[in-house]
Amino acid sequence: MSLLNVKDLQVHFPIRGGFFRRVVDQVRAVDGVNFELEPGETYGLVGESGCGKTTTGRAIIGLNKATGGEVLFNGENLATMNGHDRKKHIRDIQMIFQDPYSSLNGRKNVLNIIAEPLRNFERLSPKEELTRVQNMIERVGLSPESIYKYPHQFSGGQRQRIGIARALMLNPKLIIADEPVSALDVSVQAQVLNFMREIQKDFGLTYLFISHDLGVIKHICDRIGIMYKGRFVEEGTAEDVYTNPQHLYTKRLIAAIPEMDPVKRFEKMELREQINVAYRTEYDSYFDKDGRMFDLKPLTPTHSVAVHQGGM
Amino acid sequence: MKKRSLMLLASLMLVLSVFLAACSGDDSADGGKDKDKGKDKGKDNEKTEEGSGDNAAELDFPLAVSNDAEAMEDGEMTVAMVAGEPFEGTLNRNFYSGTYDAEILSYFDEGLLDTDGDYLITNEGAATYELSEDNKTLTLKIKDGVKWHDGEPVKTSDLLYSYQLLGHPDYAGNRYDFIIENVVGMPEYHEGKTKEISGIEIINDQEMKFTYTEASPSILSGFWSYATPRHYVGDVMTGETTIKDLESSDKIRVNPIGFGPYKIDKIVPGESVLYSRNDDYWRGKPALKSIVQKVVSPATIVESVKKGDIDLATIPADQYLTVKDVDNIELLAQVDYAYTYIGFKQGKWDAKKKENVTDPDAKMASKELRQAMWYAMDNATIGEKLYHGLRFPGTSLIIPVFKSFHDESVEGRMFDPEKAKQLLDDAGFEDKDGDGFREDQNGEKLVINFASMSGGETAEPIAKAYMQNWADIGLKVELVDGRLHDFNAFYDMVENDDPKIDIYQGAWGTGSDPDPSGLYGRTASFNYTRYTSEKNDELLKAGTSEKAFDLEYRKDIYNQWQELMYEDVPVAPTVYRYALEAANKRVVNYSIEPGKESDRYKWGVAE
Amino acid sequence: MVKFIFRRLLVMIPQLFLLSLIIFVLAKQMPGDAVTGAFMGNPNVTPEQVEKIREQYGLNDPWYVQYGAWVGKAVKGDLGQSYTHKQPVTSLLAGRVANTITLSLFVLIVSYAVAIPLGILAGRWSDTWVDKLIVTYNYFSFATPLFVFALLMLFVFGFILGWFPTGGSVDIRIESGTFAQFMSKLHHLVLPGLSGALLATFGTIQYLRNDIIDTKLKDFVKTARSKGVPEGKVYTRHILRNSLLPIAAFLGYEITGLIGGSIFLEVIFSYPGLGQLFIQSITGRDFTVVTAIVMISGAAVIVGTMLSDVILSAIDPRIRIE
Amino acid sequence: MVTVNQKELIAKEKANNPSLLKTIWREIRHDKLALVSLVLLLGIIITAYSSPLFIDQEQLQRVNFLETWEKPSETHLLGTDDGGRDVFGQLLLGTRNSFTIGLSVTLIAGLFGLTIGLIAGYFGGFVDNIIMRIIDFLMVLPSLMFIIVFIVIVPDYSVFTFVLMMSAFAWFGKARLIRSKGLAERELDYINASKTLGTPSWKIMVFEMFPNLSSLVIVNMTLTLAVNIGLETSLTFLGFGLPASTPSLGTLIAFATNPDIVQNKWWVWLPASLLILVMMLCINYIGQAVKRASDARQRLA
Repeated sequence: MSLLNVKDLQVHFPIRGGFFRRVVDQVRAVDGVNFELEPGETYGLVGESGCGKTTTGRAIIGLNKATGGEVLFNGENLATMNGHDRKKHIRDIQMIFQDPYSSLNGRKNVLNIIAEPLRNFERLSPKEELTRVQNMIERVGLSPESIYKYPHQFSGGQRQRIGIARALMLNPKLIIADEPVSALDVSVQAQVLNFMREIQKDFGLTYLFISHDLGVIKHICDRIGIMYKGRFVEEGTAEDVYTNPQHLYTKRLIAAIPEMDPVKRFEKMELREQINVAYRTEYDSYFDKDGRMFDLKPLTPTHSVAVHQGGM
Repeated sequence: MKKRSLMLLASLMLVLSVFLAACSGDDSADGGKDKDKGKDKGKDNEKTEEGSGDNAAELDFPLAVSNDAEAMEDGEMTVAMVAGEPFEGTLNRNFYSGTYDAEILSYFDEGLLDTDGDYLITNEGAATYELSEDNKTLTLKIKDGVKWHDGEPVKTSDLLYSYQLLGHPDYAGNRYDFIIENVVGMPEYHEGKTKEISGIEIINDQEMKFTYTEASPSILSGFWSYATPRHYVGDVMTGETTIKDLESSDKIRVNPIGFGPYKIDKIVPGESVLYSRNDDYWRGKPALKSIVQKVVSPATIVESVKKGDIDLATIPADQYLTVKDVDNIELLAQVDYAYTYIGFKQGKWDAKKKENVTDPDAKMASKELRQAMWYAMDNATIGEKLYHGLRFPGTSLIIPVFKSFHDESVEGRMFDPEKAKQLLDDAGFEDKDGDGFREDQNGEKLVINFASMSGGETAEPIAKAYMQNWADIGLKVELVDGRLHDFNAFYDMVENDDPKIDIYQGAWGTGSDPDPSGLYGRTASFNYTRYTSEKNDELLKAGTSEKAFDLEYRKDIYNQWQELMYEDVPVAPTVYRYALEAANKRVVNYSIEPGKESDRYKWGVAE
Repeated sequence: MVKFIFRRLLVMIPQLFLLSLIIFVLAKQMPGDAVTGAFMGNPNVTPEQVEKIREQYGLNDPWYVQYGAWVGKAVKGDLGQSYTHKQPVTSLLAGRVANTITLSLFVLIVSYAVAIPLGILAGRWSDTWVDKLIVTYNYFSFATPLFVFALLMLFVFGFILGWFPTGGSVDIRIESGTFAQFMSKLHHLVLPGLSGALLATFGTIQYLRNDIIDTKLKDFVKTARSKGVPEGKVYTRHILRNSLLPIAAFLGYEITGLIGGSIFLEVIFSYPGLGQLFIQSITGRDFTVVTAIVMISGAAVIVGTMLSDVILSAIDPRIRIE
Repeated sequence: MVTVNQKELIAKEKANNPSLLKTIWREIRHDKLALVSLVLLLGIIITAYSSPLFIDQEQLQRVNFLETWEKPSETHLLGTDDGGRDVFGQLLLGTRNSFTIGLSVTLIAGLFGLTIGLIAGYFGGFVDNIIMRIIDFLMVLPSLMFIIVFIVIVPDYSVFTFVLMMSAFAWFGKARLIRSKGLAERELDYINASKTLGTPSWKIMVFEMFPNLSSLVIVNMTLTLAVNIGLETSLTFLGFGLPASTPSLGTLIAFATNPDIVQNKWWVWLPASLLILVMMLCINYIGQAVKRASDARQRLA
């Protein structure tokens, strides 16, 4: 059984307007998303900003309320649970946030930050707590005295490690990493990513990795889902998506990855040209008349793409 | 402004005196009323009459300004209305309610009948009157040449109009009283049964006749002689206007007219009034070309007077010391028509029977207790120290201003704590449990609840001082709700006989009618102590009976009544007061003596 | 924008309605009524007459009946009859409102005229003696009770120096409608206005100073400076444009303060306005007038806040009003 | 594992990162004005609050008309008032009462405003909408007028009821302020993080959100403390002050209603006025230091 099964997830935000500020329309931030996560895998959710990938992540963990659909975690639907029941499962799902600056409360020292989940779920003596926190802080590669420091005394990478440490305290099964490295220096990015991989093995974690950066996704993910305007356009293994992109949007996305090799750079430019032409001519095969994506249709057992019923 | 409530009270008393002062009366016709006055009205430099001899403070104020220079031709004068709030501006005798409106009215409007020093109607005014043999019919004749400011002559129908307004079913003022009701046919008219008041007969434009149901000397002090310019303000009787519209009309609020010495030129609402000379004034040409009357806050009045901005002003008693040494002014004062008192609640008002019912089991039912409490109060010190002599201990319930009726043999109960203790001991109020406070006759704890009004800086220390005085003789007295109450809250409780109150400190403006039945009668709702006794009923009735047109008889009755009050102590008068006025030294012909109202047109300023 | 104003005005109706209900009920809870004591002036009045008048003014009805009657008239623009003043409340207030508005506007304008330059000075030269002086003044103005200051102003400038009239709103001897009368009104306005204004500067100075100090450190200012923009221009073009803006937003709430302050000023300077009338009506239990004044004050605040929002949206493109 | 050397390091870090309270103290120590203010204020408060130990209230309240308006002398350090009562004693008791009132109102209104503001700011959306509609309405009320009406109504007018009335009209401004800052905080990820960590809402409000608003709250509280002391005084001037059995700075200052007292009987009102001024200045200077302590950029220490 899959660890997480998202079925037809919808998150809509109301738009108010008119004289009495009634709801006149909805923003369909997430509009019918389906995917599954197997234990131990890393699933990448990719798309441009505003495509609904972060909202999907937040809806799974409960920061946004799902308007419709199911979020099955270990077979139980989190989307319709009330806060009380949800709390039993919440310790198994944790989140790493994009901004290492705002995600740590500047008024608390590291000890208090990292101990917060412990205090919510386990009753430990201060001493036990201190030991657990110190062990964890060393595990994420910070020195033990750091626990009395305040977040502003750390670099971005270090802060993100604190964030990770906090998420790991409860030994979660699933970690939703929302652009965990995008706010960091490129040099630090790799460090953190490698570190994340490392702990994935040690802690037996499953990652839902949300990013706009295909490069990063490629580096870390087993399977990838491409999102556009609140819907999936393509889903498959990293291999499937990178080497054999089917959807026009995916192609454009991949074509946009900067090329380091000067020889291939020219090829890439041509490719972009072609895609642009295709975008004009083949638009109808990818988008219905409302500009909405079609549902996913499997190409191979691992590879699906959102195209018109009639195929390409 | 802590002062407000006291000022309000003071205002009310002023209203009363002004209003009753204005109600003209007779005297010459009935003869002899005025003869026992031991003073010469002619002189300018009269001294204030010293209330009851030894009790009055050793103060000596003139009643009139000493400057005897000629009034300047076309002088201008500025008069203050000392108030912390704007005047209301209902400038009609029938409708106004504020003191300041009364002050304004007195400049441009006057009664047809003048009054003398005892506030009894005379024949010196714009009209003369005559009382019939049986004292039940009054014939009034308007003199020639009395004209409204718009040039129309003042007619008898204008006076009738005032009665038609006062008695009108829609009338909502406080001047429909038993003297008005005493006119034959008035009750029927008041209830809306008739359109005519049968007791008022118009003979011609200058002559009319009033018939009364009962002969009473009150007619002489309470006769309503203010005419209303029917042609100018509009006639309610013909449906031309309504009472409500009339009250708020511009004819009353913006450019009212009268037939007084000055005309209103302009009013800045709530703030000031500009008058100009009424050249056609029936008594002669007024001395001043114009007068400005404006509201000045009590906080700044002394400074304004000192600066010379203000020619005439009343001075709050607590500022006496400051104003005493100001050298560009002269201080005038007379004993005010008012007294402060402690009331002892002894019963309830029975709204059904419309009379006071005394409860013999009331906490304050013991006469000795009441007497003792009077003895315990050190009013002399309060008067001297707090008011620098502007207040002095009261003795009887008919104030010394009523020379003819004030009984000097009643000496009141001067501060004597030993006597108070003795009285209490004898009456069985003893401290049995040794807590320093006396228990009542039955040995139950006695806590007397005392209500007092806030207002003026002195209200609080005085209340406090009395409570100390009473504690000194072993009586535990506590302030109701632990605080002083504002005017309305206070009277709301007192009027409705709130059981929280056992005793209270109040004040009465006595007005110009010496008859106390409105305040102490069995059927008087203002008899807040709810004290009644048969002797009291008897005396009060006799005081206004037809027989009482005989001054000696009336005097005797009232002396007896004062003795009774002294003995029974329904209320203990605490202090009498002086009303203090400051006049700039350039002011001439100005007098505050009662009965000198008619000289207003002579007031002037010298170079 | 028109839609916005219209909507705000529409929201005002239930607010005013609720306000009227609350103040009406509260006013009725005050012990006594307008008739209490009004008859004390004449002990010869019969109790029947007193009752009749209570009846006539509906003072004996339960409060909801009275309120119902009041609302019925109020929607037609009739705010009832003042017992004390014996005239319709609307015409009674008409005369006073103008005075209070004049006074409040004067206070507002002068306080801005004083506070804005001082705030800018203090912010620009923060931690210099100029700043310290201004800050100290500011705390003094904040800490001094208005009535004490007003009384001192009155004594010094009104009596000792005699520069200004000590009470009232106009010299009655001056002919109406002339320029001289206007000047006289202005002359009467100076003392109460200044007393109010000099103590009303606290919020503005405090805010401006802090905001300028904050803005000085911001990147866009540093950029401007590094580009070589002269210091003066940095202030006028970059800092002030940002810092002055929110002052408009405070306008609505300033009004609440102004209304409170006017009570003191009017009482001390015998300036016949709403504040003075309010105190008079409270002591006289003139319920209709109390209700009306509270309603007017409430409406003023609502309109003021709306005005702030409109001004704000007009000058700040980031704030859009649909 | 943790070595000895590390332990020292840990201890050092602990010392280097003091709590807010310590930071404030450090900041105050570095600001002479604030330090003097603190000492002065503490001095005044301690004297005032310990005054019942050496002042007999009964005796102090006793009216003695033989000693009215006495000038300052050895027996009466600050002279006497219109009832012959010692002004100095009243000043002490008055300071105590006024300060108690100011502080109580500040705390009650602060706590209430803070709670409501946090709830509105934290939950946002529907809850915020409801609360804000109510607050919008309350902001419309002319509070001074309402307080006056309430004072007239309340039969038992004491420090307690007075504090309640003032608090009733002081909280919503604070709630509004807290709420607007709270709404901004709410969007920050540390709040989201706490939510995902399973921290209950109330804990997030109190232990996560509140500390980030604390400087704002403290600065605002110091200002309101000063305002509240002033308001009590002003009401007394209008005649709606506390009963005379409760002396306050207001009752003393309100003596200054006419020029005679202002000029010639200064000892009654002037000391109280100065004391209010001094207290307000002290509170504000301390407040400034506190504000700086909470903003690292402005710190002097």
